Amino acid sequence: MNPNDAFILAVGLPVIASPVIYLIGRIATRKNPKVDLARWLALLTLLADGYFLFIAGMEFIQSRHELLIAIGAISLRLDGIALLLAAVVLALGTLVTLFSGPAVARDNGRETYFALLTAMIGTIIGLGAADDLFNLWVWFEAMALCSYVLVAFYRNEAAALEAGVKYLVQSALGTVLVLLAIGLVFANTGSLDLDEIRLAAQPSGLMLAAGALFIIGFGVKAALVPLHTWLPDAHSQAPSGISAMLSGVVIEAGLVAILRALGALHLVTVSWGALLLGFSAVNMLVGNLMALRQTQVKRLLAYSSLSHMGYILLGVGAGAVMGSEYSAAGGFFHILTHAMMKGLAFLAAGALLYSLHQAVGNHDPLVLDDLNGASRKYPLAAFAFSVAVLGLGGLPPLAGFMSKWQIFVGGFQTGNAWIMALVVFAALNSVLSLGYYAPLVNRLYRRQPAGIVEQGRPIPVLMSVPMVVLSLGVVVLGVWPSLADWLTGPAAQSLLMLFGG
Amino acid sequence: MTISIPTTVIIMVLGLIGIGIYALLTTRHLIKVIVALQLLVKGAMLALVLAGRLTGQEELGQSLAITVIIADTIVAVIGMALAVQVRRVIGTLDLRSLTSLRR
Amino acid sequence: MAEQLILLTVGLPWLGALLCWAAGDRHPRLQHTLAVSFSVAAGIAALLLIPFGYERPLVTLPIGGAFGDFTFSPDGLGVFLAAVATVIGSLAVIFSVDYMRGEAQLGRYYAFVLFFIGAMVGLVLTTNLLLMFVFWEITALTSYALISFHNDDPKAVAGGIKALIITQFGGLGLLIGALVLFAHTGSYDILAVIANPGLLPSGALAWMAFGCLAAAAAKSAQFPFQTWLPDAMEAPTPISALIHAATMVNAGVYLLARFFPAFEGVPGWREAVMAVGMLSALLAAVMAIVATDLKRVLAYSTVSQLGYMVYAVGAGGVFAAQFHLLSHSVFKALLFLGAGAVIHSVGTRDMRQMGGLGKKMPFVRLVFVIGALALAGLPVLNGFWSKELILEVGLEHGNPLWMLIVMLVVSGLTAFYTFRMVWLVFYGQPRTELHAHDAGLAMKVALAPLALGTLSTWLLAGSFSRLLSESLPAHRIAAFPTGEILREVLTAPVTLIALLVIGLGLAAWWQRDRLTGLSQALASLGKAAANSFGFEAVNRAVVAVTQDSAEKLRSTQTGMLSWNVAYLVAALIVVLAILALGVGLP
Amino acid sequence: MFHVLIAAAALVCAIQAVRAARLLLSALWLAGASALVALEMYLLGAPEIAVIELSVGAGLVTVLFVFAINLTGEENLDARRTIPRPLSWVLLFGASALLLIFILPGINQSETGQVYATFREIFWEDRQLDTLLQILMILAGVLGVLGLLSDQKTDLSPTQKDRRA
Repeated sequence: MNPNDAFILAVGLPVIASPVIYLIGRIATRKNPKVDLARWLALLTLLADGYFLFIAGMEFIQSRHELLIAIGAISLRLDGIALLLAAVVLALGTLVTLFSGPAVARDNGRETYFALLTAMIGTIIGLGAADDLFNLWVWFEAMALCSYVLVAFYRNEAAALEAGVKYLVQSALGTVLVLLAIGLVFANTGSLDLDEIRLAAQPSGLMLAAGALFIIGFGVKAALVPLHTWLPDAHSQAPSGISAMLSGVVIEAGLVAILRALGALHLVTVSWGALLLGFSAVNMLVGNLMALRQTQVKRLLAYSSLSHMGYILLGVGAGAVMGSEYSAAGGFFHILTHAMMKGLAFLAAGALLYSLHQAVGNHDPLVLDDLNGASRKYPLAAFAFSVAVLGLGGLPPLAGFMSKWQIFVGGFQTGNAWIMALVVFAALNSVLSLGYYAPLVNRLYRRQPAGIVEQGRPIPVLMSVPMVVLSLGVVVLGVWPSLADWLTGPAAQSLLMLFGG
Repeated sequence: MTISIPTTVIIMVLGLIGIGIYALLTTRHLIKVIVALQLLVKGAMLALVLAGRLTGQEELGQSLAITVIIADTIVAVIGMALAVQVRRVIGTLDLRSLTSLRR
Repeated sequence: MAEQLILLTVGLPWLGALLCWAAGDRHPRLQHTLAVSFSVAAGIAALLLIPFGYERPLVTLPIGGAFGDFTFSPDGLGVFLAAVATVIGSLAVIFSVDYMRGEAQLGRYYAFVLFFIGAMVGLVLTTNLLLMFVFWEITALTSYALISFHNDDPKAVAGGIKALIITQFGGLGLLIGALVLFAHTGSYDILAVIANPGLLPSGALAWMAFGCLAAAAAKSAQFPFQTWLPDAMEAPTPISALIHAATMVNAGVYLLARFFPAFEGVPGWREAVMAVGMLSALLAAVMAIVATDLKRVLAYSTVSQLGYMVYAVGAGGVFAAQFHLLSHSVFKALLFLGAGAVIHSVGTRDMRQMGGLGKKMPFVRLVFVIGALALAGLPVLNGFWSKELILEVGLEHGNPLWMLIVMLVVSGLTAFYTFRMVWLVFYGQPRTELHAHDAGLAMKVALAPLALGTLSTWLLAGSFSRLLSESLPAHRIAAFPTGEILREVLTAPVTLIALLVIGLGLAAWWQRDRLTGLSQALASLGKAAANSFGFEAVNRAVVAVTQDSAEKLRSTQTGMLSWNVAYLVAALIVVLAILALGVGLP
Repeated sequence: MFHVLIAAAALVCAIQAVRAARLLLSALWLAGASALVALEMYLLGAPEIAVIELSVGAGLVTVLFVFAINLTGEENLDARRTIPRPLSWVLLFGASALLLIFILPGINQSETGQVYATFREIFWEDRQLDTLLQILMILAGVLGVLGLLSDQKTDLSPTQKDRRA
């Protein structure tokens, strides 16, 4: 197959398949409510999409030439960043699709769920590949539209609706700011093509304002503190599979959008990198402190995503400012490992939530006390959850350690005192984060199970498969980190091209 | 003293966005929040049209604005659907009642 | 051959860990068997590895990039500590067969013990500083998991997290060291920087040196990080013996000894190391005098003895430090396991409730007294020789005399608290009704070799010095035959003084009733010692401030949409302001 | 001058839309603002979009608002504030002033260039990817409304029942 065609298909297939999934799923359910065709169709779509992405990606990796496809005046570009984001979202999306079956089977919106999930995955792939400023916004907005309804999926729950409202309003405000910024850039450079803007953008107040609006507008989605306030609500109230997607890739997609936009403006000022690094510090500290005293498991994990966005920002920020390839590769590696670990954490928490609460028709949140002694009855979920949070805490031999390490090494290699201080600060934060990760693990292995655990239902097999896969991945990448180099290396080079090339 | 057209329009843009943000900061009614979002979008859309005008690409500016209209009408629709559902489940559209998720 | 042996010593325990976990808690016998066989096999592999210490073969696993190549190279220091870790590890596992019988969740217990043993071996054999940090962290993780093994007990959970956070905090020093090394040399090769410290600019080398000192102090529970070790005594006793006395806490001393040639030239480093060791030795000894919990006394004495080793490294006596490390590992494991047998039997750790147990537990009393005499430093047990070697080093290299005097005083204190402990537990009249029984078979199997070792490991002095001397050229360790080392110790004047001080310590214990005036004078000191000289308060304050600020920060999440929008607009203003100022990185 | 008048009128409509006590009035003021924005667009040389804005922005959206207000009912909320009024003024003026200072010098320097393609070409050919994606957005919207508002015959959760009771 021609790699260019494969690339087009990889971007388009999920988007085109989405309505088909809805319709066929709907018809099948009408005929027999027990048939869950939508999920299997979605799975098939994503697997096929993975195949297309593989063909296109291999071509890019081997030839080292970016794939560029023009559709009218808009082009899509498969570079390192696009490939990394696409690979992460497809991998996690496939596992989430597999996982979500039982969790949404009881609700009558499952066709909607899988259709929107597939579409959202497609929009994120497209967002990573967009090479046109306005087109970037369109993908971004489409992604947001798909996710609003998924967040408020439990539409009879007050809390889910509340989270959906806040998420929608803050995101919409963000996208308006982005639109204003696009208008400014367009007015100033007369172009929407990112490469042309990169050449035309000169330092001016107007372009500075545009950059600020990009950071704030996209930053809402990327959960930069203090724009993050929607995140703990949305991530804790969404169905667990969606929480995994939101934390694992959607906020990172927001970051990629920031990087694309700021990369095009990189000649405007030297402050972009400093801003990213500033947000990095704030994100790490606030995320950790907010998580420290949480009692709801999913809310705790949501806050921890803030601090992990901080680590990622440290990597890509140092990469953008100092041109440090290790930093940038570390940042992208952390995007990958965070998607795995946080995805795993949300899926494991989701499995417990399902078995302890949802399966008995209860929509109470999963609280810390529910975890007590869960390992007796749910050894796999408990183990997976432990692997995930210890990895998030940066303990070896788990993937999170290695990705943080790569970020730190890159930071020290820059030789810049501020960045080195930030690295030490990040390491301190990593220690602080153990203050809430470690007790989670303790609870799981208590001898005396909580009452609710003893009455819990078994975890369905299909929910277990993604947990096993992700746990293995977290361990393997922790022991052999260079396995991900083929993905993170080109992404880092692409970032350096954006900000310096 | 005359004010140039671009200046006028950009003040209009920022005015609309400012008023929208002010509404978001002060209003307590969910439907009003959606009204505010609409005001914001009008401003942004106008900015795109202005940008098209300033660079001599009015048609391109229009083309972008259409996409924006579609997108934000859908946001409004989903917002209203959420509002209807909020009213059904929670019984009020007062934002002060939508604060169960905190800390 | 060496490659296979290295992989076996690291891999066998890890494989055993997986199998023990997989065996499931419904088959405790299988778990016991698996744990014992894999730990013993690892011990044999480690012993077989010792001869390769002279050759220093290099095993490389290519990883590359920001991670360097994962390399292992067994030299004298490495093979010696690997042997200590696996042999004492297997004895602790054997002891556990009796001690942990009937406990729930054995799979988790054995898996972490074996995981620890493998990591400890990796830590001492690798020459890649990143990999060393990895193993360093894994030992912390396993230590934490095992301290908190009794998860339902809040004290155990708190002790575990405290140990984890404090050692991780200190571990940042090692992290900085590794990052500095890579930033300047593009690799994590430890041997290169040891052979040629000039690879790094002096400023960077100083960061690395003091970073490693911080890491070592945290890991070896030295001043000012010593507070975690006593709280770690909530762990099952075999764990206290293995991890918190004989192996993991030695990692700090190992780190300092390993890098000694690279760091000795850093201004102030040697003095700082000596000061850390001296202060730890002194403070912990005072705290041991007033403690009433049997395991805590042993924990304080561990801190104190590790202080001796750290002091020795700083003083330039790498061989003396390592030799004392060997002695201490053996006699302290013996003491802990002996204490474990007592605690297992009587069900309490409070020495005030014991007394007169010797009659009911003659075997345990016998081995415990052997260990105690070694700890007190009485001839001819192994602790005597190694401690005297350290004190002798204190006189050399122009080291400050007052520090040596402090260390001499500490040896008197050591004798005092050791006899107090033995007396309270085994002699005198029973103070409460306790049902005691002597140790079981597996316990005896573990205790007997350790007792024999306490009596005899000093005979290895000659060959040990030859091993270190030949395989660590940069350390410039002189090799002497055993006889010469012994004669040197016996003829040194310091030895005589030390014995005198130890005698004084003993006399003080016998005459304790007549020294009421003195003891009253020391009462306030005792009170301060019981409160860890204020370090506990510092720990608590740090935790309280963190928790408090976390709680305060939570109120910013109002749940009110308008506030959320307000934050957003405020952030926009701040970003615009930063851009207006044109802030960039200098 | 005409532009200034339109701008002033649009802003007044916007303010009224925010201030109006009744939701229905608010929606109507919004429609007014929308119409004036459409007029301004027309004057800026964008007739097609002006028509669409008039029909969708001022027409369809208003109808939707009326519909939604009918479904949810008017609700009298007391006058308690959400955040301190001075703070909102400070934030608003801070952000607007900074943005104006940044933007104004740049916006007048832009120059009118050459028109090189027709609207139809640009919309359907150059920007066809955007146009195609609109379909996806509409799909998401439809699925969203269906998902949120479809009949609820399925089980009510216990908490839900409590709240009803």
